[in-house]
Amino acid sequence: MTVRVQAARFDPGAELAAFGQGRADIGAIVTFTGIVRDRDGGGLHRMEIEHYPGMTESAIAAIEAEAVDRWALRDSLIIHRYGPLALGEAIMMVATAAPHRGDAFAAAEFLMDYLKSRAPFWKREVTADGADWVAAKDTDEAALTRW
Amino acid sequence: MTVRVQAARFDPGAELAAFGQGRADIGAIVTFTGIVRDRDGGGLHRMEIEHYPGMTESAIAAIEAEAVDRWALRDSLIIHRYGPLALGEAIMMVATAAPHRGDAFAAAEFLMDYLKSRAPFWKREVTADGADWVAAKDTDEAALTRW
Amino acid sequence: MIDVLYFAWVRERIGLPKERIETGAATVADLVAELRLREERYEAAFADLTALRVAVDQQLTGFDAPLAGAREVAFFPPMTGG
Amino acid sequence: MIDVLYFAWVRERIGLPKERIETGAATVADLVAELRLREERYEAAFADLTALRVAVDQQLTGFDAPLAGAREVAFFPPMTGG
Repeated sequence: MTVRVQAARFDPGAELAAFGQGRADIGAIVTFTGIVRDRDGGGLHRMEIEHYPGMTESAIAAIEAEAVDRWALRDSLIIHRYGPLALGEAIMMVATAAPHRGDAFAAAEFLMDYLKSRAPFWKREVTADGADWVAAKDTDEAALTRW
Repeated sequence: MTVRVQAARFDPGAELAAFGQGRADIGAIVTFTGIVRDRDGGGLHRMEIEHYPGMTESAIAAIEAEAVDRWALRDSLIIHRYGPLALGEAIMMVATAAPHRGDAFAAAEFLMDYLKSRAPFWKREVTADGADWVAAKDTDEAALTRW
Repeated sequence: MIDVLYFAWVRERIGLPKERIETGAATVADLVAELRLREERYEAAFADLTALRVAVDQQLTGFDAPLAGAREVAFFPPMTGG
Repeated sequence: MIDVLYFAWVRERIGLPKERIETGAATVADLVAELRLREERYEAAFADLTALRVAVDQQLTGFDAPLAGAREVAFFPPMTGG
């Protein structure tokens, strides 16, 4: 069970390659990678992510602990960046390992839904016109009710 | 959109690293990796997968086409091995890329559910006592009804 | 003449992966009835059709599927890929 | 004395990330009421509480949360990580 909150870039492929190695009881690994996407009309210069040091780590650890409690996870990984990010760069990654696919998928979606709405990160999109804070979606909060 | 049916081993980390590169319209990548897991009581020597050459490729392509039709996928990848596989090796992998996470997760789960029950692969577990065909689970067939 | 393929434990029970069969069977079910009359190993393989799946020309179908024009029929247990 | 932290557009509207405040406020809502009376920039930041979230000692909570013993209160918009 690993949590990393960092400004540095990371390589999702290398993370997956190292994840869940050397265990005979893992049958399913699910990963989610969030990537800096251009605006629908284009024009994104970069993304900036602000976070709440101290609370970020404890909030993510609490979310991860709940996932471990609810599903048969053998391992989990959460990486989330902050600071400036370029178009196409990985923002964050979640990985879950379980004996069966149902637990791995459910836990990964649970982690994503909770990270979206309960971990103290705020995204800002920088364009030629300035910088806009990304608004939370009603659907993000609604997604929590399914768990 | 890529489909590979192969006997050779593959590296899920390298596949993820190469997947969805160079596009500005991808915000979410989900991967599933199926791994040879030991039996609950231990004792697995290896797994063997039989398949139906010709039908395998067309069945997977049809499943992938339906996923592309139903969700806003920007890219997808399906790799499935056959032949002998050692404990801990990757059996198969699915990757989906979409603007938003909901589509990427749903399409990956859909692909997995259909690959399990509609692509012509049969797993056999080899132990010191012989070889047993893995039985399909009722839950695998039931999983299709949610789509 | 039609190619009949067997996979997994169906192949093992019948003892071969593929054979060419001369048949006038109108449907998959008719073909199965013919095969069951041949030898004990076919009877053993086809004893419980609910445990079997069938593909005609590499498309999953039901046992009531017609065989007119078909080149290939395959019998196998439920798939366990993924 | 309590540390009050602001993030994202709350920080921008108030114009600073953190301040130490001498207060006898019993709850978060009481503290917000005090801050709104200070200056226009606080009024602008706290005008719509439904657009804000609050954490006391780094735990998400509601505006009715008590402040007795609290060392740190943070105000911010709904999170947008992931």
